[in-house]
Amino acid sequence: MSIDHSLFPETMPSNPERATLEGKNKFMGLWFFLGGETVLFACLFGIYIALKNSTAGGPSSTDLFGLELVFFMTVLLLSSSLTSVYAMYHMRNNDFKKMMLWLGITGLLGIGFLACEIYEFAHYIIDYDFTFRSSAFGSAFYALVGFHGGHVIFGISWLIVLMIRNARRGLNLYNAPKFNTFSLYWHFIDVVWVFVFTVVYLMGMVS
Amino acid sequence: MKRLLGKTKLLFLLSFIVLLLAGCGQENLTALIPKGYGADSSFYLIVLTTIVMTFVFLAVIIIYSIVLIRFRKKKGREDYIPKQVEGNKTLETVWTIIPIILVLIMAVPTVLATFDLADASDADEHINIHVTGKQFWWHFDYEKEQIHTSQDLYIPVNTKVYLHVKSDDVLHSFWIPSLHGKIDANPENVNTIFIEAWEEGVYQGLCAELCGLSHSLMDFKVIVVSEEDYDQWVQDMQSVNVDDESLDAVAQDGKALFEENNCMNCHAIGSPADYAPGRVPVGPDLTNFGNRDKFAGVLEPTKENLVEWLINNEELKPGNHMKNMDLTEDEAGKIAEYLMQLKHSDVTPESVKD
Amino acid sequence: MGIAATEKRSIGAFIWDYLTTVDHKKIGILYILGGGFFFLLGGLEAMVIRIQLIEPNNDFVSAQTFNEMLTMHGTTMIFLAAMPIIIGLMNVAMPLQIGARDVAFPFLNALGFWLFMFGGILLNLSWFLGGAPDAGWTSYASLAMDSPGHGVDFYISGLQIAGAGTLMGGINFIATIVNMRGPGMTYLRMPMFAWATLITSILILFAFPALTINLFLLMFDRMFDTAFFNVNLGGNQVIYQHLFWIFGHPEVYILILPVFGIFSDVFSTFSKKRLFGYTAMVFATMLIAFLGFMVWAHHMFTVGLGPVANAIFAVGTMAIAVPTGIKIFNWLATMWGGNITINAAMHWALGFIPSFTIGGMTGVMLGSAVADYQYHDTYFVVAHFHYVIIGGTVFGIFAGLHYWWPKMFGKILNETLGKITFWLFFIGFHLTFMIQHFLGLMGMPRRYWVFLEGRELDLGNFISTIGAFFMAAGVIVFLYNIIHTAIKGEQAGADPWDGRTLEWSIASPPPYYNFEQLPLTRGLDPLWIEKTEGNGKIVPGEPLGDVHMPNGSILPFLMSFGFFVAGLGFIYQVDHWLGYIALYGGMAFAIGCMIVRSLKDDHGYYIPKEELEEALVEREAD
Amino acid sequence: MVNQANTEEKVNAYEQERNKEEMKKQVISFALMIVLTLISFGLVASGHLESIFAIPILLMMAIIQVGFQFYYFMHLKDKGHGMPATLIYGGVWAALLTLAGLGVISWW
Ligand code: HEA
Ligand code: HEA
Ligand code: HEC
Ligand code: CUA
Ligand SMILES: [Cu+2]
Repeated sequence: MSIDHSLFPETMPSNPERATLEGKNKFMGLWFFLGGETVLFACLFGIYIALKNSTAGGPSSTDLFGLELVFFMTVLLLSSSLTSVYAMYHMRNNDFKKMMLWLGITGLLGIGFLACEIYEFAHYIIDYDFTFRSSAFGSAFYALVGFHGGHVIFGISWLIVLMIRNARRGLNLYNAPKFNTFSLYWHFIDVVWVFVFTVVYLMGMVS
Repeated sequence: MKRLLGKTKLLFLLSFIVLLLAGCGQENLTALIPKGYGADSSFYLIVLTTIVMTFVFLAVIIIYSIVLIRFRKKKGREDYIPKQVEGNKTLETVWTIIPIILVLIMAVPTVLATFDLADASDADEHINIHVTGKQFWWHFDYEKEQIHTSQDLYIPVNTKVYLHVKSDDVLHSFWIPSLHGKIDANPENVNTIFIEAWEEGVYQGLCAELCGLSHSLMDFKVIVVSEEDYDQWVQDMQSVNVDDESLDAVAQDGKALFEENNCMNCHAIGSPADYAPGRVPVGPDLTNFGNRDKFAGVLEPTKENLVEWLINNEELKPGNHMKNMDLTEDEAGKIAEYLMQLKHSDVTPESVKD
Repeated sequence: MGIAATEKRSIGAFIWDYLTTVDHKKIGILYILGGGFFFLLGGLEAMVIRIQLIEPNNDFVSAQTFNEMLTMHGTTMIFLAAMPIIIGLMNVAMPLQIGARDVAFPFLNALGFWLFMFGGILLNLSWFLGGAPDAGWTSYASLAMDSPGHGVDFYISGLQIAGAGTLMGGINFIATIVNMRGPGMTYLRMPMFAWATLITSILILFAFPALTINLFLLMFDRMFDTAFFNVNLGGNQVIYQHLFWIFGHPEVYILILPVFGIFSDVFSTFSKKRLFGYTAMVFATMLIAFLGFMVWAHHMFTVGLGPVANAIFAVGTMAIAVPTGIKIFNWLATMWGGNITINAAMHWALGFIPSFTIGGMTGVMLGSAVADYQYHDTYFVVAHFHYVIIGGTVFGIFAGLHYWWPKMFGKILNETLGKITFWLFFIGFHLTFMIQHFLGLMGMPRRYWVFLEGRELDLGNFISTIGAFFMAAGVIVFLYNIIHTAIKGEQAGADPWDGRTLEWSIASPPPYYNFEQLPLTRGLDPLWIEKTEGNGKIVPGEPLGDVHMPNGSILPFLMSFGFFVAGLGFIYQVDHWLGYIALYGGMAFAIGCMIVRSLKDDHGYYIPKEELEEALVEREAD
Repeated sequence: MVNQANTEEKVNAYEQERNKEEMKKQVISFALMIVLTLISFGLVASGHLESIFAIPILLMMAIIQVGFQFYYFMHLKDKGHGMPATLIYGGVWAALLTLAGLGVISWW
């Protein structure tokens, strides 16, 4: 067996991301990490639920939240999930260029999401004077949504490093697992967002 | 084998002797001689679980000893290869079922007692006292009687008394081992328990949650008096007249110094007119101070100690929040004299002890 | 690469080797060394505590120092001593036991170790930088926020870094066990210790995030004036307690389950019997882990959660006695009918049974909520957890060290000295902690800097302190034993204990690639099967071929150092702009290392088949 | 356990076809997810429902949507995902307990 993991259409395994032991390890490792992340976010959600009415006289969720921006952000992030699925689809078909294209779109959508989030935070801070020091509700809100945003930032940086590093190399058994782990991570960010918009924004508007 | 048994035996003997020597600890402090409803509930469960556990321990130790005696490597059969047993369904079922039963024996009374002690439905009909923990002392606010005290909690014997416990700064835990288990003093909510003492006396109270430097010095006293005495005491406390005191001359000077040095910024010497529900002063309420069993939690109420306290309290109780008042020894002596003469009731810890 | 091990190397090369190693056995040894160092430190702190409490109203140390001692004692022992040593033993033994050549993420494994080490060092630097944390190992929010100085900040940063390392270790072990078991090694043929590693790692994975979050919140509250626990702004410090124990209770099982695994292996090896009720043992372990997540509020019975919560958690807590009991009785049954060798390792294992049973019993007693109103936060609890932790975890660590020492270093620890250590420690242990049950009930709360005269607590505390000195003596004999063994110890063969599992089928210490050919497992206790049914040799499960190995790397060390500097900067950023430089500089450095790591392909290297063939021939010759 | 690259399976026409099939399913799941999102937002925007009814419905929508993410986008339904599923469900279990602890018990 050689160190060169280059893929040729004739020898392409059906699941390049899990064809090597190393790939399998990465794949498992990332899933396990996501199991831990589940608990991590559960803690933040728990804190948010416990503190969401502790506004200490400051603005409350009904005063702050609006639906339009959040809906737009949701569509951005959900679409980015789909585009990363496309990227993986092309990876399985060993079409490197298309994979990179779709990954690039994923990244752009992610950046768009992030921009909206920054705009949103700035809006709250400037127009409502609502910061993470305002009240326990403020702290919990920024902690939860901010932690998610931090994950988005990390995901985008990861994606950029991956794309730059592998821009000229084509797909091989060494980097296929890396792309795949990224895409799993990215989906997970989306999963968390589904609960963020449901629990924070939507439930915050009904009560 | 002999050695192992010998050593363990010795050990148990030793612990047992120690136990006898120490007895159950000091009366009115130890949880092992319960003198109130809550402590008794706990004690009942302590005894019950100990009995079950002794049974479990004996079972384990008997099997263990047999194993060690019978199956230790013996001379002449060093190379003996035992049968490789996989398991035994019956046995394994037995040692699953029996513990389940034992657990149930302990769980049911536990659940019952938990709900019993948490029942506060009749709080309105009884004495209600708001307890506040602060670094490093306790404040008591009698809701209906409209009186404040600090450090000494007077309650009538054989009567349910509801305590509503909270903290004014960090977490504390309110504990009177002989009367009732702990309840935390949380900064964000009020916890309610009831206590019922069955014997007159002075009971030791402690703080059980690490709360800073003088956590171990955050003691208080519960003075359980007869019902008549309690009524008397309440009346005395309600009718304290700050100005009408039979103070001697030194104490009069002390009183003046007390006022001059702005001690009242932090300490109330209560006339009932001052009563404010829920008010917690910066420092302990000094009404009836002359009758304190201890002051500052752990100090004997002697003049020397008081002077020492006024001049050098940081030494006596590290981290406490009384600032240094820059008093001379002479001034401190006079104030001490004054404080020691603040006896506003004839119902005192001393009178109960007799 | 891949040069014969006989080559003499300079000290510098030796140190460099350990700084850059990604070999799980060496990382294991580093973990044990690091953890051992912190164990001594934590023990020293315990001695200070006990000396302070030798008599009433003692003033051996000030209240501040006492609180620092007790906080650092608890924190050090749990996070920096017990857990790392256990993780070290896992690193040394588990991959060998499942017939793997390596762990799944060797790089991450090294990173985990260095993060732990730097986190521990950061935490302990607080002693020299203005005072250690003083709010207890639990660091409950209201008091921790009230604590002046930087002590608690060191606690937060240190644990955050060390905790990240532990989490990586956990993921690494799970992936290793899931993906890298050797040929024929099905899940239900794994030794109990490997099972314990798997389940413990899962506990780590699910428990540590709660600690991470909790520390973050506390950090934000202390440094940036957020309001999670600030009551005036609607915060709620009970949340801190919940999160701490959602982490903290699984944590205590993280401490005990691995040593249950060690004891299972030790009992069966030295009784010359198969582990009794293996399947039940596996499921009991799972059940303990599962229930372990549902009982955290038993540390909070007095918080005022209300009778419903207290009742549920009381019953849940007691239920854990059942699977634990299954394990105790299965161990007894394993020995029953066996041919028991009572050597040093076995002393610790035998000492464990009664000691841990007592600790478990008091645990169940604590689980009775209303009784716990009396026990809580007294020396009864201190007695309980030292009985389970020392009688369980520490005894288990000693048993494991004696058991695997020859595998790690090729020499058997001196048996006589081992037994002396055991008796000193065992007697001292019971002397110290048995009496504390009574002290607690007699009205001695825990975390008391002084106890007062005339409360009939004097004698008990005195005895307790004397006991602690016995334990210290035991530890010193053990240290002597290590040196003695290193100098004069007898050389151990590959299989000094007539072992049953795969690690005993290869040389002591094992070659860096573990197995020339991955071993074929034909059942539980594979080596034993080959001994009794085959020719005593493990059958290879793959043809001889080139073996892929990862390259060593200094990056884990550097990256951890970066985080260490960043942590330090973070603490001081509130005081001085230099703090920001350290914070951003350290971060940038660590992230730089990360980027280097991801940009520089590292495909590892191959050990050529011929070299392995030589080694095989050599081994045959012995 | 097979440790080496499994080079037997090739990307052949059949595989390509299967991947395409798979992709179609994923596009459908995406469409469904968008629909679910729309329903959720619409529910809140209309402002008709009482929160006692709205909240369970919203949560249901979220859970279904996350199911699509996990099972289709992240392939949890495929074989070889037993262990990931186990650990994710473990995480979910621990998460639920945490939520119960913080969300319910803190409201005494
Ligand atoms: C290795 C660590 C370890 C282990 C294994 C345990 C095991 C157990 N612990 Fe312990 N515990 C701690 C470490 C540990 N604990 C620590 C560190 C603290 C204090 C933290 C702090 O506040 O600082 C603590 C505190 C603690 C408390 C809180 C006390 C308080 O603060 O008020 C409680 C309450 O329920 C408790 C219960 C239990 C129970 C029920 C078990 C059970 O798992 C025990 C099960 C074992 C047995 C029961 C024995 C064997 C069984 C049989 C022989 C079968 C038959 C038995 C029966 C039928 C009963 N523990
Ligand atoms: C793994 C966990 C672990 C271990 C092994 C120990 C070991 C010991 N503990 Fe530990 N202890 C805890 C975990 C542990 N403890 C925790 C979590 C707390 C709670 C903290 C808190 O409340 O926040 C606690 C609290 C605690 C208290 C209560 C403090 C208080 O509430 O005020 C006491 C008091 O007796 C105590 C004593 C001891 C003793 C005597 C040992 C002995 O077994 C120690 C034996 C070891 C030695 C004696 C070391 C010998 C070394 C030398 C002599 C040095 C030689 C040096 C060189 C050669 C360099 N411990
Ligand atoms: C800054 C507020 C403050 C001022 C001013 C102050 N004290 Fe105090 N004092 C306290 C506090 C707080 C305590 C409780 C200390 C403890 O036990 O932790 C206390 C305790 C005491 C006690 C013991 C009380 C008891 O109930 O056991 C006495 C006596 C006392 N102070 C006297 C005085 C005198 C006399 C003065 C003025 C010369 C004074 N104090 C000024 C805050 C103050
Ligand atoms: Cu108040 Cu300890
Ligand atoms: Cu626990």
